[in-house]
Amino acid sequence: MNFLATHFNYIVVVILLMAGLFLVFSSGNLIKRMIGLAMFQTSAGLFYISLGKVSGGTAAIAVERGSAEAQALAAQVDPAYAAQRGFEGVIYSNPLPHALILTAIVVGVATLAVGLAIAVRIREAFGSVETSDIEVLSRVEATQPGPQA
Amino acid sequence: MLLLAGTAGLLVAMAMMIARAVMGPTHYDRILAVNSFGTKTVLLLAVIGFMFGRPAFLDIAIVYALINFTATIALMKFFRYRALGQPLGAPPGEEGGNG
Amino acid sequence: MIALEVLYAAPPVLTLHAPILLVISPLIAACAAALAPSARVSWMISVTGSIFAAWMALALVGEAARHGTVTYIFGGFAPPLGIAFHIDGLGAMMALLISGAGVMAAIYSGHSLKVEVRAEKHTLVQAGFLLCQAGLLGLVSTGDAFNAFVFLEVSSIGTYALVAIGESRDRRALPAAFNYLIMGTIGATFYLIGLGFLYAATGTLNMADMAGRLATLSDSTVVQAGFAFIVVGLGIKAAMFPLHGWLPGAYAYAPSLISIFLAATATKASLYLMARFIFDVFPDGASFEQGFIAWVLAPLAATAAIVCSIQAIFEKEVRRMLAFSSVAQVGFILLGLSLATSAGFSGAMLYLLAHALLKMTLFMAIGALALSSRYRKLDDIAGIARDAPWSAAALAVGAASLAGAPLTVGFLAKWRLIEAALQGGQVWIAVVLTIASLLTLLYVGRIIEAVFFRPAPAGAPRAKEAPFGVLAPLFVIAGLCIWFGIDASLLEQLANGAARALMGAP
Amino acid sequence: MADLLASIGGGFVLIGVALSVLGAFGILKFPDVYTRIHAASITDTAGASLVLLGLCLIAGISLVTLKLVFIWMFVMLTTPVAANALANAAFGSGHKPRIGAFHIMRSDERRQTPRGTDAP
Amino acid sequence: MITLPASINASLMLDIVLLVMLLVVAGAIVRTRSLLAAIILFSIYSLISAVWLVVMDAPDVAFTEAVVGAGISTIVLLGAILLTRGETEKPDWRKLIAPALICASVGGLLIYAAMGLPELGDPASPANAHVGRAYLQRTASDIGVPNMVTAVLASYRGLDTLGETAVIFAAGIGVALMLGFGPRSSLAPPPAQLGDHHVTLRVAAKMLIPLIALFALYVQFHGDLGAGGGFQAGVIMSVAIILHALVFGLRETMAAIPPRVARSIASLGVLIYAGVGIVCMINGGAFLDYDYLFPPEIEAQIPGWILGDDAHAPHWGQHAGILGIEIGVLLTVTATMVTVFYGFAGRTVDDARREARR
Repeated sequence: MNFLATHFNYIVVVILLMAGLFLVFSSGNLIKRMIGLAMFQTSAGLFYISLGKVSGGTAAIAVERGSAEAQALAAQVDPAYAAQRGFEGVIYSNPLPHALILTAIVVGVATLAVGLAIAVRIREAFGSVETSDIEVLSRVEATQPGPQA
Repeated sequence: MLLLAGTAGLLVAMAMMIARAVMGPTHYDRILAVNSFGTKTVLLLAVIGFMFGRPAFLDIAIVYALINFTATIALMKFFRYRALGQPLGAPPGEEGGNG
Repeated sequence: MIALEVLYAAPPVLTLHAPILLVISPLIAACAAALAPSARVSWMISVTGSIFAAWMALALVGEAARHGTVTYIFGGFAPPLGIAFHIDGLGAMMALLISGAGVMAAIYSGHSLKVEVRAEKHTLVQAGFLLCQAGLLGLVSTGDAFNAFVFLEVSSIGTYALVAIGESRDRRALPAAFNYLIMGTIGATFYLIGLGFLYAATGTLNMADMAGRLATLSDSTVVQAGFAFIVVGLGIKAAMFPLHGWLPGAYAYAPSLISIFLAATATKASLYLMARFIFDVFPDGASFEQGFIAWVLAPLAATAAIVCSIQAIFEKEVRRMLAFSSVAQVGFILLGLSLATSAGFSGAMLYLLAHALLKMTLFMAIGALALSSRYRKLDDIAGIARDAPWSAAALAVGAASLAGAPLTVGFLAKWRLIEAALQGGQVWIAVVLTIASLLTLLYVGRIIEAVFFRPAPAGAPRAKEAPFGVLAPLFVIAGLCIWFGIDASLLEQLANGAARALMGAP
Repeated sequence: MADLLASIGGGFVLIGVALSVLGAFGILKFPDVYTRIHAASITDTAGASLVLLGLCLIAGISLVTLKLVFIWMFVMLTTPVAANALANAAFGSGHKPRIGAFHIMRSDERRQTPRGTDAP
Repeated sequence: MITLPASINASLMLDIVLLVMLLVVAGAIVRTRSLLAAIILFSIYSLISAVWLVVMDAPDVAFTEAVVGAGISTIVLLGAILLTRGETEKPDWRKLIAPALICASVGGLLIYAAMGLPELGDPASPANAHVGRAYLQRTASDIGVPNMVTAVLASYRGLDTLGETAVIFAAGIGVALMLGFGPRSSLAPPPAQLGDHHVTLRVAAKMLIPLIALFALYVQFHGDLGAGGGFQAGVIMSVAIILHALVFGLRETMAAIPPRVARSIASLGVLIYAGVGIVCMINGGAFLDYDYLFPPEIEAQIPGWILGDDAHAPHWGQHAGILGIEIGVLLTVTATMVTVFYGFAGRTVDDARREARR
């Protein structure tokens, strides 16, 4: 049970990842598969962000030392916890995963755009975005003699 | 404590919106749900910013309020005209946009 | 060797910045090509950018041979804080391979694109091609695992669309590209997840730093999961045997500029990264890694070498046949790597280079034959040697090389691999290699037979010989296939340098 | 003083949230899309206004207040417009309201109606 | 008294509730057969993750997720289903077994491995202790910008961001190659119907578009102080342009920003980014080493007060460098998103038929 409490984020992220992957593998519709893929990629980002969270921390945007805001933020932290961990003043979460996932999200939207563009062309060329139809039509194509110039 | 209660209330409202979006039954219900969900998200982001002592996060709420509008227009055009590229009709006498 | 020293020479200022110039010269050329006013200009930009990158790669090969590892730190922040390029013998070899293939494909595209793609799209095609090149070059240079992911995606995203524009000749290019996109993205995301686990265990993204920290962590389930996901992710990208489903379509229907370049480089770059992780980043003695090599990697590679060769034999479409052959050949390379000995590495690297050369020859020759007749199947090119003797001759060189005929680079590479397997005491690997080579002979024989010994189908229009702009790069590469078959000292030098780098020797 | 303002602000936030929850309840329970739009748009604007007003009181006068005012402006601008567009789209595509004494004109009648007049 | 003493627990509560919501929505996406419902639910999915990201102290990522997930992704997906039509077929349950088994086993492996991860929020975990902490400690002295995510993104790992810009550029090229050529339909205004004049929308859009663009600039130049940056600003800017196209018609927008110009701007952005790096190289530093952005004799001339106080003087190069590359990112992202929208919105099913016949 303790594991469930401390690793809840990771378990949920894994389930979300698998939901996305399942959609990619199981769906016959190209658009639906792209949605699954986007979900899969987004969820991988959630995993990184979970890694970078620091208890009692705040976003890694520095507040001026000694300002009222800094004091208010430092006051939110449980003093016993801060003393035990050797923290002083404002605690920040880890900025590195955030920077990485920003990049990954951008990659995700790029993939989505290109994938959907290809799906649209598939619809135009084959008249369908269902994998089963496309497979049938491709097989027909493979048996035809090649066009000569 | 008040803000925490506010957060909880907003979460409840968001959960109801999710239920509506999942249940449908028509697409208009879903769009309504997502639009209203968006407004509640904006509020939640604002309240969370205050609760955590970082009101600077309001930028995200602003941007979402703006983008929510665009997405809703896109959805609306989707239903009404089945195309995104056409201009929305101008009232009689105004020629702009009819190109 | 004096000749080599001359080749490696570059002004000191360029040598100093060679690692980054290698990557950004195609990148900048890509932007310039997209801005270019005409197809012709974009082609010239593409060739210039590729040649410059190849020059930098040569300079790096020289530097790596002299100093072991070339390190280039970005932004003035030493790793692990910042990103650094670490280019050793292996990286330099890969960079030379990629940029060399880029130059040849770029020159070749001057004519082939005109036939295959509508003129208004040429500037963008060249831009996408250059971006792909920049991504692959970055991938083999970088010493940062996340940066490698970014470069992997730079090279992939453009490629998906470039494969898809093969639709103008065969609409099956579209589903093939879509499939490639789905599998490629899943592979990349698996890599990302695996990297997340490694980051959770080590707190760093720099490969060298990570390797140092992993040395004491090999028991951790987190590290093992990271290993599994990275290997599967890169295995998809490298078309490792059960994960290769996307490859035949992607290679077969793409415009020839792309299929030439991809066949020579794309899977190999992912293979490179996988080898880096297996042999450099993860601790060498770890039991999970050795178990993986002995019980997963080697058997799968052997299955690939045999099964995909058989698939190639029964394939009717020429390019698909060559694509299946590529999967089988990836199996060969992986078998060499799985020996985990110095001779095995060097044999695998030699094979990798040889395969890149001969596959380029084959795809270029097939592309040249296809310029005048839009065929798909083997039957369509029957007797084409009569109409297009030069292209057919080059095709024969590539095919002979693939089959491992003596005096070609393919023979030497296969010989080295088998030798290494016997040395390493893995007789079964040598047996598998031999059987797969015999199978290769069968499908290569089918191509040769159709092109040279079968009469053209009655009533078929006569094909035309490809123009000089296409034949020139084709013959350069075909010539290299033979030259290195006779005197492979240059290739061996590269491969040995790469193997040394993988073994961890300075 | 600041504490008092903050408490009042918190109260406003709570009232606003309560309105939002009510609206959400309406969206969940009302019978058709028009009544749901009705529930949503009114409570959303009113609830949002109250919450943002409350937050303004908590924040005092600063850049943050300005941002809150901006959010309020955007919400006031977008929510009703979006609701209007949505109802328009639903009506145009032939969804009939389920309650009330509406007589939906058939499409041929609709064309004869002069432009710019409101729907009956 | 308003701020919570136990805000750690508040964030944990929010974390759990939001994750459960994500699970519910993900399940609904998997189950639904209507594509449109899936798209709407997906936009809710990214909204929830945006809120969750704020709770997880990642406002920059939340910002990106909000603009991408709720804005661009939704619009692009809508454009795609307009051009493809159709709902998904009812899947044969036998075909679901293999994917379910694969996913279950991979998921099981992942959960098993995740048991070995340090617990959530552990400040001493390797991920947070090694490089991550070094950034927290050194950003102020190395870079001198308050937003450490921007510091990591633009300076420490500037090469990643160059790659990211190249990825976006590549996506623009890809979509343009797929959808950007070929005939375009006349895109005439729809037949006039009752209540179809949309005065409200046109007026609201006229007010909003400049505001959105202005806000994009704010996000752009505020990026090293608060959440935001070139990418987010670029997407917001493109949303302004897309809104224009949605309300006033694609043809009007294309007249203002022709597709070719959009593509050129995209490559210009990458060039600006790479150019900043090269300038650093020419002045004797490494690629993207902003400390060398200005030759020392020029840097000595720059008074510290420009950046507020003298303490910032040594970071002049860093500030200028980050500003420069962010402008490059802004241009590329805006132009690419507009190109993508042009690609999807500029096509109709009729065009497709014509192209297929040709």
